[in-house]
Order: sequence, then C-alpha cells, then structure tokens
Amino acid sequence: MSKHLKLPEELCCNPTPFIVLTGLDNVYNAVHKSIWDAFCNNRRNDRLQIQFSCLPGDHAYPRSKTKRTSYDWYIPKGLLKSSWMKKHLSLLPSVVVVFFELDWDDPAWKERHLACASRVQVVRSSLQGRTTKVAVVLIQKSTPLPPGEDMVAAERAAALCSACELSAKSLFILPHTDQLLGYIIRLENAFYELSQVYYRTEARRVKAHKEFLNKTTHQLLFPRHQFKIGFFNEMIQDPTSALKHYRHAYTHVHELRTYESNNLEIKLVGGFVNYKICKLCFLKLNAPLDAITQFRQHVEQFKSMCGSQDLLFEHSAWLSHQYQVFADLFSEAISKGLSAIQTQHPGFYYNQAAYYAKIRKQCAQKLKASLQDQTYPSEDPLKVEVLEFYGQRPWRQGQQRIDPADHSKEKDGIMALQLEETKQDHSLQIISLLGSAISIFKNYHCHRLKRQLTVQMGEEYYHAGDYMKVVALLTRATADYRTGRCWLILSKILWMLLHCSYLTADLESFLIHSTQLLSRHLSIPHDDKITVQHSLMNLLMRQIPLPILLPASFDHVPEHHTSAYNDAEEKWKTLLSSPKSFPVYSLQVTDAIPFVECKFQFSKPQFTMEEVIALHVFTRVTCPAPCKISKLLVLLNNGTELSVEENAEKDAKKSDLKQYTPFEIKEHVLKFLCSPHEKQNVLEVRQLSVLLGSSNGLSIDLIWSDQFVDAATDPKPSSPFSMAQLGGEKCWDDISNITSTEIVECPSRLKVNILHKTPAFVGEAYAIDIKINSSESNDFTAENVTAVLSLKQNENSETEAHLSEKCSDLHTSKAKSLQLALGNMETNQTIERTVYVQTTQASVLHFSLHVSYQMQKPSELPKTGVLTCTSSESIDFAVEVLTPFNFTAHVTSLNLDSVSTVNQNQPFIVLVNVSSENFSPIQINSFSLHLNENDGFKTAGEQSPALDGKVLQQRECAVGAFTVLCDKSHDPSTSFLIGSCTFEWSRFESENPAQKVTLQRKLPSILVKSSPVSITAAVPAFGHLRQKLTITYSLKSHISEPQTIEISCEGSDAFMFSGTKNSTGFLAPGEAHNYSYNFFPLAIGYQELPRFMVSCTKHAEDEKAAQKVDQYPQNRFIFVKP
Amino acid sequence: MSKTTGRAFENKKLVGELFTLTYGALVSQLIKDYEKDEEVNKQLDKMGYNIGVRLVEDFMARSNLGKCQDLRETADVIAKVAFKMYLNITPVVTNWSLANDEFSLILENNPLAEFVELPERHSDLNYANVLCGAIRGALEMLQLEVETWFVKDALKGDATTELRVKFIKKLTDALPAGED
Amino acid sequence: MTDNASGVLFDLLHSQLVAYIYSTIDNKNKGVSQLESLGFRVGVSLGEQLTKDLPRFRDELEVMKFICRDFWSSLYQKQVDNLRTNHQGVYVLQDNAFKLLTHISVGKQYLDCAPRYLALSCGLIRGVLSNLGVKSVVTSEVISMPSAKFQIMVQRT
Amino acid sequence: MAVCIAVIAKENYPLYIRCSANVEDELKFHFTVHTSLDVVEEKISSTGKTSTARAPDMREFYLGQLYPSEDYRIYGYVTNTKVKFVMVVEASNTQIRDNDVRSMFRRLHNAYTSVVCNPFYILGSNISSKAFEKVVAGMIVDEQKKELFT
Repeated sequence: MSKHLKLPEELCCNPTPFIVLTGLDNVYNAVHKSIWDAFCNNRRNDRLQIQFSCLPGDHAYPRSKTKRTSYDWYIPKGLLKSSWMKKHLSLLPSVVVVFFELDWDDPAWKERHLACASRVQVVRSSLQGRTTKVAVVLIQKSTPLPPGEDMVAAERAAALCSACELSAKSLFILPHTDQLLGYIIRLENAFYELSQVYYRTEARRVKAHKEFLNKTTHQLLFPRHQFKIGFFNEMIQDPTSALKHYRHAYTHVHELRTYESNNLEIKLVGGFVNYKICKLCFLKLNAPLDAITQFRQHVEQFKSMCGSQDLLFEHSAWLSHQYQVFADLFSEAISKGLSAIQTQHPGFYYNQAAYYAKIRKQCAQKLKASLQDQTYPSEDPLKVEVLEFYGQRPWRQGQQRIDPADHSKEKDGIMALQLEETKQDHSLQIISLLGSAISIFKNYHCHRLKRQLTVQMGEEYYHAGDYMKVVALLTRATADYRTGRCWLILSKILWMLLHCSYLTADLESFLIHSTQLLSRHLSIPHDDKITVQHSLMNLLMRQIPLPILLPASFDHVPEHHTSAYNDAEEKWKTLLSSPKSFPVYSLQVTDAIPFVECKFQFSKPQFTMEEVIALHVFTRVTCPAPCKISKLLVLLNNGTELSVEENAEKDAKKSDLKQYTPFEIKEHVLKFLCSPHEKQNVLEVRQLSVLLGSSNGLSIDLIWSDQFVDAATDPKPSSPFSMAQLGGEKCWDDISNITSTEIVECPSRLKVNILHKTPAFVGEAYAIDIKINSSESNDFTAENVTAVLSLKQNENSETEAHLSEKCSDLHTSKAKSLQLALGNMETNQTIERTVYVQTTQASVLHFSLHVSYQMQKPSELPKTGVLTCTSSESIDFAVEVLTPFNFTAHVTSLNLDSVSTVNQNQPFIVLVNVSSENFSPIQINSFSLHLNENDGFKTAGEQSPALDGKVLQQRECAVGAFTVLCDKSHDPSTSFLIGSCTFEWSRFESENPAQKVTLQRKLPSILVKSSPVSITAAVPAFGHLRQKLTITYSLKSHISEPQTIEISCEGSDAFMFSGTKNSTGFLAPGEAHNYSYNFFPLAIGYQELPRFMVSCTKHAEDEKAAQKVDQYPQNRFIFVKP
Repeated sequence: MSKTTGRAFENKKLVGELFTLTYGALVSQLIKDYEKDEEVNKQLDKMGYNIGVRLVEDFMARSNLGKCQDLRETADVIAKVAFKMYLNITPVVTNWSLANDEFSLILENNPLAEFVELPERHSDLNYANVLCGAIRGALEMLQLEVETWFVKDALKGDATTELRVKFIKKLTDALPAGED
Repeated sequence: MTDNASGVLFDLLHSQLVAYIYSTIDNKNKGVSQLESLGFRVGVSLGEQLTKDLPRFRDELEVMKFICRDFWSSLYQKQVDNLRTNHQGVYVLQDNAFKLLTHISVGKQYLDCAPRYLALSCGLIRGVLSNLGVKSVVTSEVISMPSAKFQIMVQRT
Repeated sequence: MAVCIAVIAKENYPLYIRCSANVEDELKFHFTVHTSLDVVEEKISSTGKTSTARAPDMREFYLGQLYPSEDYRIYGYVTNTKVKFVMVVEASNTQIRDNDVRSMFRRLHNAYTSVVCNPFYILGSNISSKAFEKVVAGMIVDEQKKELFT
C-alpha cells in the first residue's frame, strides 16, 4: 500500500487528553520518580484515559499563531493540516502541572514560594496565547492537617496563589506519604477536570469561527472546523457529539467542488472522516448498522470519483484501502463482542478490498507497458520533508486551483507516482487480503465462498509466479467443484492446474489433472484439449509433454513467465531421463472425472455353478482424439481378478482394446467360472481399474470402487440391455451398472422317489424304499452321492421313533437320521435302498430326504479344465402310524352277562375282543393268556379255541372267551388284575418273517367275593306248564370249619313244589349236600323259582365270630312253556 | 387422520394430468422396448384401439345420443362431444374430401402432448398415435371401419395437430372382439 | 365405477399399460417392478406439479399428510381413509375403496392379480416422496378388494 | 431484468445456467451462483425450525436477497422439491422490485415443472428444453454492460 494513501496513526489512535507534568526530576530524585511512575506506570483500564508526559519547566510549546481578527482576506490552502492532530495529541497540552517541593512550615518559605511563582511564570510565558490550564502541585513531606485547622497553611496557600496568579482550585498538595497512589488518583481526576474544561473551550473557540466564514472562499474550512470539533469531543470522551460533528464534516467534504487536482485530498479526508464515523459507531456507540450504512454511502459517493486517468490505480488502491480499514474495524468490533451474520461480516469487505486491489494491479500492469522506457525524474517531485496538508501533491502544496500551475512538474510528479506504483508487489497485498477474507468466511458457513477465494488466491500466486502454491491451493479446490458439477469453473481450475503442473514439472499432478481435463464434461477449446491429450500420451511414453498454455483471455503473462517455460522444459527433461522407474499413479474415480468411462452389467441376475458367468464391461473414452487403454481389470468380491490385456493376441475380442475412438462404446464380455465353494453366494464387482500407459513407460490406474450407483434418482437397477438391441448407437446414460449376481447350485438331475405302504403300524418295522435314478446328461458320473434321511421331530413330541437300515437291529438303534453313502452313479443307473422305521405310538412321522452329489464337468470355457459343481435336492414326506388293531377285554358270568364282581371259586368268563379298522389285513399268529396266579386266577374247565392264526380283514373282529376262576379269598373292596395277554401279529401274507410283532395287553381287573358255601344247581333252560321238573341244589363247603346250615324254600304262586321246605343240617369241611325239588309250573312265562336260600353259621369258639351268611343260587328264574 | 380436505384441486384437470403423464411414461417405455419409432406407433395404435373399443360403451352411457345419420354427424359427435368429454378439448372438423368420406380433426392444443418435447432422434414417432387407435376402435364398435392417421403434429413443428379420418366401409357382421 | 370421464380414460389406459408390461416380461415380480419404476417417474413429475402452490413442508409428517390428502384426492378423488405410523419411519396408508381396484370384481378371487394394479401407484407414491426428499420403499397389500394398504418405509441414511 | 439465471438441482449441482449474452466473463456468474448456495442452504436449513417462534414467511419459496455484493443483487428461490433458482440482477438496475422478482421466479418454477413433466427428460440431467429457454430468454437483459468507473 503506497503510504500516502494510508490512514495516519494519529487518526487511528484513540484521542486522549494530553497533560504535561513539569518540575519532576525522574533521574536523580527518587521521590519524583515514584510520583511519575504512579502517574504513568501500570495504568489499568479503570484509570482515566490520559496522555501524560513529563517535560522540563521551560519546555517550549508550539507557538500559537496570532489570532486573526477577520477571515476576509484569508484563503485556506488545504483541507486538513497534517500537523494538527499530532499537535493536539502530543505537543500542545491541555494542562501543564508544575510540581514544586514546598512545605507550609518551610523555613525559607519566602524565597521558596517566590521561586515557585517564577516557575509558574516561565510555563505561562511559554504557553503564550494558549488557553492551556496551569496547575501547581506542592510536594510536601508531612501529611496535612484537616482543612481549616492549619491556619498557617490556609494563609500561606492564599499567599502562594496570589503570587502565582493561580486560582485556589488549581493548587494541590501532594503529601509524600505511603498512600501516594491514592493521592495521585485524586490529582489525576482534578487534572482531567481541567483538561475537559480546556478542550471544551477549544471546541467552542473553533465553533466560534463559523460566523466569519463565507461559502465561497472558505469552503475548505467548514469540514476542517467540524472535524476539529469532532476531534476535541473525542478528547472529552463524548463520542455522541463527536459523531455529530464528524458527520457534519463528512457532508461538508461532499459539498466541496472537486477537480483532478484536489481529488485525492478530498477522497483522503473524506476517508478519514468516514473512518472516524465508522469507528465511533462500531466501537463506542455500538451502532454497527449505522457504520455499515455510512460505509455503503461512502463507497457509493466516492466510487465514481476516480480522478485523473493516469492515476486510476490510485483510486482503486484507495478504495481497496477503504474496504480493508472498514473490515478491520468490523473485525475489531466482533472481537469486542459484536455478533455478525452469514450475509454481513468482515469477510465480504476484505473480499472487496482484494477485488479493488486486483483492479489496481490491472491498472498498474497497463502502466508497466506504457512506462517501458521512462526514467524517474531527475529531481524527485515526491521528495518533500513535510507535507502540510493531507492528500496534497508534494510538488504543488497548498495550491487550490483547478489546473496545475506547472504542467511539466505535474507530468513528472504523475510519472514518478506511476513508476512508484509499478514497483509495488500487488499480488502480495491481494493474497493477504484474500487470506483474511478466507479466515473470516470460514466462521460463517460459507465454504463455497471460501473456495472461490481460495481459487482467486491460487490465481494470485500464479501471477506472483509461485506455481507450487498454485498447484497446492487449486488441487484442494477441485473436489468441491467436481461434486458441485460446476464444469465451467472446474475446467478453468484444472487448466490452470495443468499449466502450473507443467511449469513445475509436477509429474503426478500433471497426469491426474490431464486425465480429468480431457473428460467430456470439461470445456476447453478443442485444440487445447488435443494438446493436453498429446502431452498426456507423450508422458505415458515417457516423453516430454507439450507446454500447456493458458487462454489468451486470461490475465497476461507475468514477465518472469516466459523464462519459466524454458526452465520447465529442462525440468521435464531431467525428470524423465532419470533412470528411476516411476510408480503406477492411481486415481480413484470417486474423486475424479477421467475421460475414460466404465459401466458394467452381469448378464443375468443368477448363474448356476456350471454356467459360464458373463460380465459385460462397457467402456468409452471422451477425449478428443483416439487413444488406447492398456489393461482393464475387474476385481470381484471373492478375490477373483479378471483382466483384458491389450497385448493378448490369443483372443480376438480382447485385441480391440488397442484403439478407442472418442465416444465409441466398447463392450468387453468377461467370461469366467466360479469355484465350487462359491455356491449360494452373491458375486459382486468390488473394483474395476483401467490402466493407461505402459509398464515400461509411465502409467495411470483409474480405479472405480465402492459404490458404482449412478446419480439417477431411481435406485432400481434397470434391465440389462444388449449392444445388439441398441444397434451400436445408444446413449451411454441408458446403460446402468448391474454390479452383482447370485451364484446357485446346478439343478439336480437325480430322480428320487420314495415308496412305502402307509399306514405304518405301531411297533412294526416299517419299510421305506428309496429309489434314486441318475439322469445326469451325457454320461457324467454323479460322484459320492449321499442321501440323508432324517426324522423331523419337534422336540416336545415324545413319540419314540428310530431308524435303521436293518430291521433286525431296529430295537437297538436310536438313530433319528441315517446317512446313506451311495457312491458314484453312472447315467441312468438306479440305486435302491430300504430303510426301516419303528415307533411305539400312533402318530404321524415327518421325514426329509436330502440327496446331494458332485460332478466333474469340462467347463464350456476353453482352457479352464474341469470344474466341480455340486447339486442337491431334498424331499419331505410323512408317514402315518396307526395301532394295528383295537383290543378290548371284559368279564362276564358263565351265562355271559357282564359282571364287575365274581365269587371266589366260582368260574367266570374273560372275553377278549380284537377288531381291525385298517384296510391292510392282519394275521394274529399266536395268542396267549397270562393269568395272574399270585392272586389265584386260573383257567377253569375247557377253553374256547384261541385266536391263533386268525386273519382280520378290515372291520373284522375276533373274540376269544376264557373261563377263569379265582380260588383265593380277597378283600372284597379292592379289585385285582386278572392278568394279561400277548399277541404275536404280522401283516397278512407279509413275505418278511422278521416282521412279526408281539404286542402285550392288560386284562381288566375285578372284585372277588369270598363265600363259605357254594350253591350250584343244574337248572334246565325251560320247563312246561304242569309238568314236573326236578332241580337239585348241591351245597359245598369251602371252609375248613364245620358249619350249620339252614335251608329254606319259600312257596310261590307260580309253582307247586315238593321237597324239603325247611331243614337244618350240618356241613363238615369239604362236604357236599344235595337237595332235590320237584316243581310244577302253574304259570307260563319267565318265572322266578320258589326262593331257595341257605344260611350257614360257622362254628366258632366265640359267639361273636359266629356270623350268619345268607346265600342264594346264582340262577333263580326259568322260562315256562305252555 | 383428520378429514379436512387440503387445498382445492381441480380434480378433473389433475386426473387429466395423471393421464397425460402416465401416457408419457408408457410411450417412453415403448421407446425403450422397440428400436423403431414405427413399431412404437403401431403399439400405440393397438392400445388406442383397445381403449376405443371399451370406451364406446361408457360414451353411450354418458351421452345418450341416437345413431348418427351420416359421417358428418359422426365427425361432429366425435369432435364436439367425445373429445370434449374425455380430453376437454373441441377439435375443429374440416378439410372434407369431395366424396365426403374423409375429414380432418384439428387440435389447436393436444392435451396428451402438454409437456412433451420430442428428441431429434424420434422424429418418426407419432406421439399421440393412441388417438388414432381409439377413434378407429370406437367407430368399429359402431360398425364403421375407418383409417386414422396424423397429417400434422405440433410436436414436430407444425402449427397445429391434424388428425385425418377416412371412412372405409360399413360393417354389417357382428361386432369383432377387441383384439387384446 | 369411476365417476368422471377422464377417470374412465385413465382406467382404460392403466389397464392397457398393465397388460402391455405383462405381455413383455417373463416373470411376475419383474412386471411389478417395471410398473413401479414407470410410476416412479410419473410420481416425480406429479410431486413437482402438486407442490407448486403449497407452502414449503416443514417435516416428513407434513409430507405424508400431503400424500394422504391433496395427492390422493387429486388422483383418486378421495382421501386416504387411514394413516398410521410407528414414528420410526414406517407409515401405513389405507384406502378402503382404492380406485384402481374398484373395477376389478370385488372379493377374493382376483387377489393374486391385485399387485399389478397397485404397482404403478406404489411407484407414484415413491416418486412423489423421493422428489420431496423422502427416500422410501413402498409396498402394497390387498386383503380384500377393493381396499388396499400401502406401506411406506422411509430409508434413513 | 436479470443478468444471470440458474437452476440448481436438489443435490446442489447446476441443472441450468444462462447469462446475459453480453456478460464478458460468464465464469464470474458461475461462481456467484455457486457461492450463493451457501446462503440458500442456510436459509433452507432454518425452515425446519420454523415450528418455533420463527416467522411463517420462512415457508415461502422466495428467499429474497441472498448476499450483499458491490454491483449485483442476488435473489434465491427454493421449491418444495428443494430445487433452487438463483437470479442475479445488476445493482444499478433499480426499477426492478421485489414483487417483479417474485413473479419471475414463479414463471421459472412453472417452466421447470413442465420440463420435469416431459417424459423424454432424464431426471437430474441438464435442462435443454426450448420452452424453458424461451421463458428464461424473456427475463435476461441484453443491454450493453456498463464499464467500471464511468
């Protein structure tokens, strides 16, 4: 920044009251030193804003001009004196304090107080014509008494005041005690008061001039005065009124008539005032919006005031500076707690500053050309010891006329400025401005804006000739614009990048960026693209690339640039000629847009293992000229690598890799087989890479990986399409990637059928025949065929079932599943196996049969040998298990009426009933009873023919009757199990003898009553009316004791009878008696015989035991025929 | 969910839009499936025929019109009633042949093509060919055999869209079943 | 039966479309997915059309409500009868008399061919949603004609 | 009238950019459009929160002016489908009011909708529709661009 445009620091600093302390000897006098230090050292913020300085008592202050009585003949020579602010800040004090050591009780009071007075005099005289306040401070050793008590003090103080012509208010006592700081602060406040008074009067004085001014001649004075007032108000720390006056000043500046010669002066001062206004708004009055609007107007009003065409650069330099300064203020305000927003923050202003800096540079560059052979004027028109007015030209100070007096001087001056300008390092300024802008944008979610600035920065570095930096910066920027698909921008950046990569001979960056710049998306003139491609191709063949030139439109080449080309060529030469071999540079396509494009599709969504999998790879190049691809490599998720080599002449199809004509779609079909362990897997493309260049030269590997999904909104993969269908021409976009396919087993070519005659019966060894027939085509051997039959039982079912291959060892086996290794099978060979299952309960058994095998096949691909593929199938089937027949058994009396109680020793009948519900006939091979002898059950008399050998067809039933008696006496209340019976049965005419099944069943239980005597009678089936029939009741004793028996036979209407009606007898153990009766039926039909009753009394020692038991014969009825 | 209706939509128009858009989807599908535009045209015509065949019944139900006396009347009914009813436009009937057996329907704007811009590579496509089929099918149900084709198509840069209908013969035999 | 004339026209076109698609493809599910993606494309367009005059949606639920009311009523002349959500991105829309089913005979016997008449609509919904920034999977279910259930599963990424 | 009009896809890449014929470096506007997205995104993201005390107009498509620039005014508009329209107007051009901009955007929006409805339009691809071009052409100024500082 040329310094004459910069804001002077006297403007930028915070104006503070200026106060001078005299009479302090800081060097030799410790006391004074401590006082001085107390004033100016470690002033914390709570202390007042004061500028102290310590001067000798006889210091000469700036002389005051003789006050003019009227302005009539006064013509101001400029707007703002460059000395004025400095003067009031650091030269002309508002207060001068005279320090003097004098105690009230000083012995030499008389002389001393006069000396003091003279000191004051000296000061006064040096402030001739100033309204500067003078104050006296007496440094005293002793602490003063409270006022009013020390008469001497009062009286002497008065004396001193009069001697010094000092008002009592201006006389201070500074007892030098330990509370020094306290006293100092009090003094400070007092001084501050005085200074305020001073500056107020000053301000008022300046204001007073107004009356004398007239608009014609004194225009310049209006802004000047307002500025001064504003400034004084700042001194007083009264920002509000300061702002008011600065605003006035600002408007006045604008009222000034401007012409080329005063253009700069006005702009500069205008800038000053604007600065003051913005600063106050931002930092003192917390009115950021006012500041911003003020600045906006400021720029608006001055933007067009560009002054002389020869000094255009100056204007933009000034503008740039205005922005920068404002941005600085803005940032300062923010650092002080102001909060900015995304769309209103310093970043924008720094950016604008940079923008004008650029324009300035452009102007400067235009100048350069014109100033080629100009020399700097002999006597420097810019040289001047002091410039009286801000913004005036050194060679014509104080002149206020429209056209410069001395034209040659003017020319020299301007040229001097121009030459100065050309020396400036503009890029550096621009870069730093951009830098600050970027750092601010970062904080306000403006990454895109930030990016743009980064790019601009890069360009600036380019102009500065720092090509490395360019590459570094721009490379970072590319990503955003690629993802944002801002092709135009990206083209420009990449071009620049490539250009710089060339100049810096940055091999990798050159390769990477050229591959992208050649992409169809990026638009640079066709010829340039051709050049780029040539360069790339050269490079791949390890030859020097052609120089990459930027578009003519682009800002003209810096002078050091031409040389750069030559250096570059050298660099390349050395780099490429070096013996070292270069790595393969790889480029992830996810973060690049190369000129090679790839898509691929599996031809089917599903392949069987024996099938040849076809992966179609579509590629095309979008570079302007034909080019070649040396290798195409696909990596699958199972690790398989498939490649298409350029130099693979064995396959005609592959050789066409060689040449790609632009935009022609090439299809490579990669055929391959997958290994057996791939079954039921999803096969997908993991990575595809295209190798450009040669292994001996240089090469780039373009890598497509992770997601291949197109940007299309519809995620669904569309149906695969064939080149045939599109007849060669088809828009590339219609091809969509199908990156995965499923590998499944080959379909099984074994015929499996299962034969069994359901239902199965409980307990039998049920045969299941498995019949497998191989129909595998053109006599391949189905190798190690295995069939696994397994019972599918839900764990909670308690049905006890198990399998075996031999029914003999069924009972031992507990197998729930059987594996049958069937070995190899030739085509059309058939294997049969029988498996037996046995279960103990009626239920339904579910089976699954899984047959699997392998086979070796010569693949359909040449030179791939045989491949092993497996196939399998499983069949589920169910078997119903039934009980073979229903078994029932019950007890009846001899004449077959069913009973639940039997008498001891009295025979009864057990009926066994077997019935079959099933359609398959069943043979009962043998049947046997097992009576419960321990409880005294035994067979009685002859048995009915057993069930042996009976064959039951469906719904047939067989009955066996067995007479049984129980000869043991039992507790009549509990029932006893008669016994059990066992069947041995088999399916009728079952060829398999081993399939006999034995089955045991329980017989019912009954109650058994014991009796002392048994009565039996042979009663005929019927009698005839009035025909005698004889019935003999035979009594038999069953007990070991003798017993008395009374028999009786009651008469009845239906019969007449003869025989003992009543008799008492004696029955010895085991003895039997017979009583015969002759009955004559008198009525017909079913009649009750005259009741025969026996009551027997056991003979026992004690009477109690002798109980009486009544008994009746079993059958007491008879049918009487007429 | 609450039953308060959202903003009022002109359902008729929107159903029309749904129709237009769906038709568009259909056409682009056909273009995917067939190489030649001619085949696409054929397909569209066929579908149009099927639609026409079924539409007649609905048409009769809505507009209880008697039998038309002559082709001129038929033409008017097609233009003023049918097109109005289903596509909400009224084409102009004109360009009668001397024999009065051939006329044109001029569609100043074609609802089917509301948003369509034909790509160059489909210059042979008769985008709205379904209309031809529909008319043919419908008339066939009324024992009129006709031919219909596009003479002009706004999509191809013509000022208007012109549909030509040519009467072939009266069908006496029983209605042919719509080819499915 | 469908109420307005253009409605009839659409029904006829739709059934022609379904018929055509099924005539071209080999297996059923493919037909459904084809119709679905046709519908998607149309849905995207409709999404653009129908939301042109509505205020910007704040959230997903507003979008769903839009589907159930404006979208539905403008396409099928009625609102969805019931919208349920598990607040984890699953929404179930129920239409007790879905227009495109009303002309297929009511009852159970044609249930198996119902999916093909809903496929397009599934696509429509998915299309609209995706255009409104809600990526989803839309499936349909018919228990008894003509009522249809559409399930929207939002894909959170 | 606008000097530059752009349509940005929901994924934030340009579907269409058209600058006034006599703009000397189109690139600048590509940058302008691109950078304006920063602000657009910010504004959109704040829409979600409107359920709080935010003003209802946050639900309007029209986003108003995006960010300050010396010599241009940049307006933004976002549809329910998150498609953005950006319009650049010369700052000097004062006769154009907020409402004019609104209605211009509205017309753009309609035109864009028809583009999407064209069955031959591939979703997400650049806009090359003649109809659309025509609408845009009606909004772009072609009067000579002013020199700086004059």
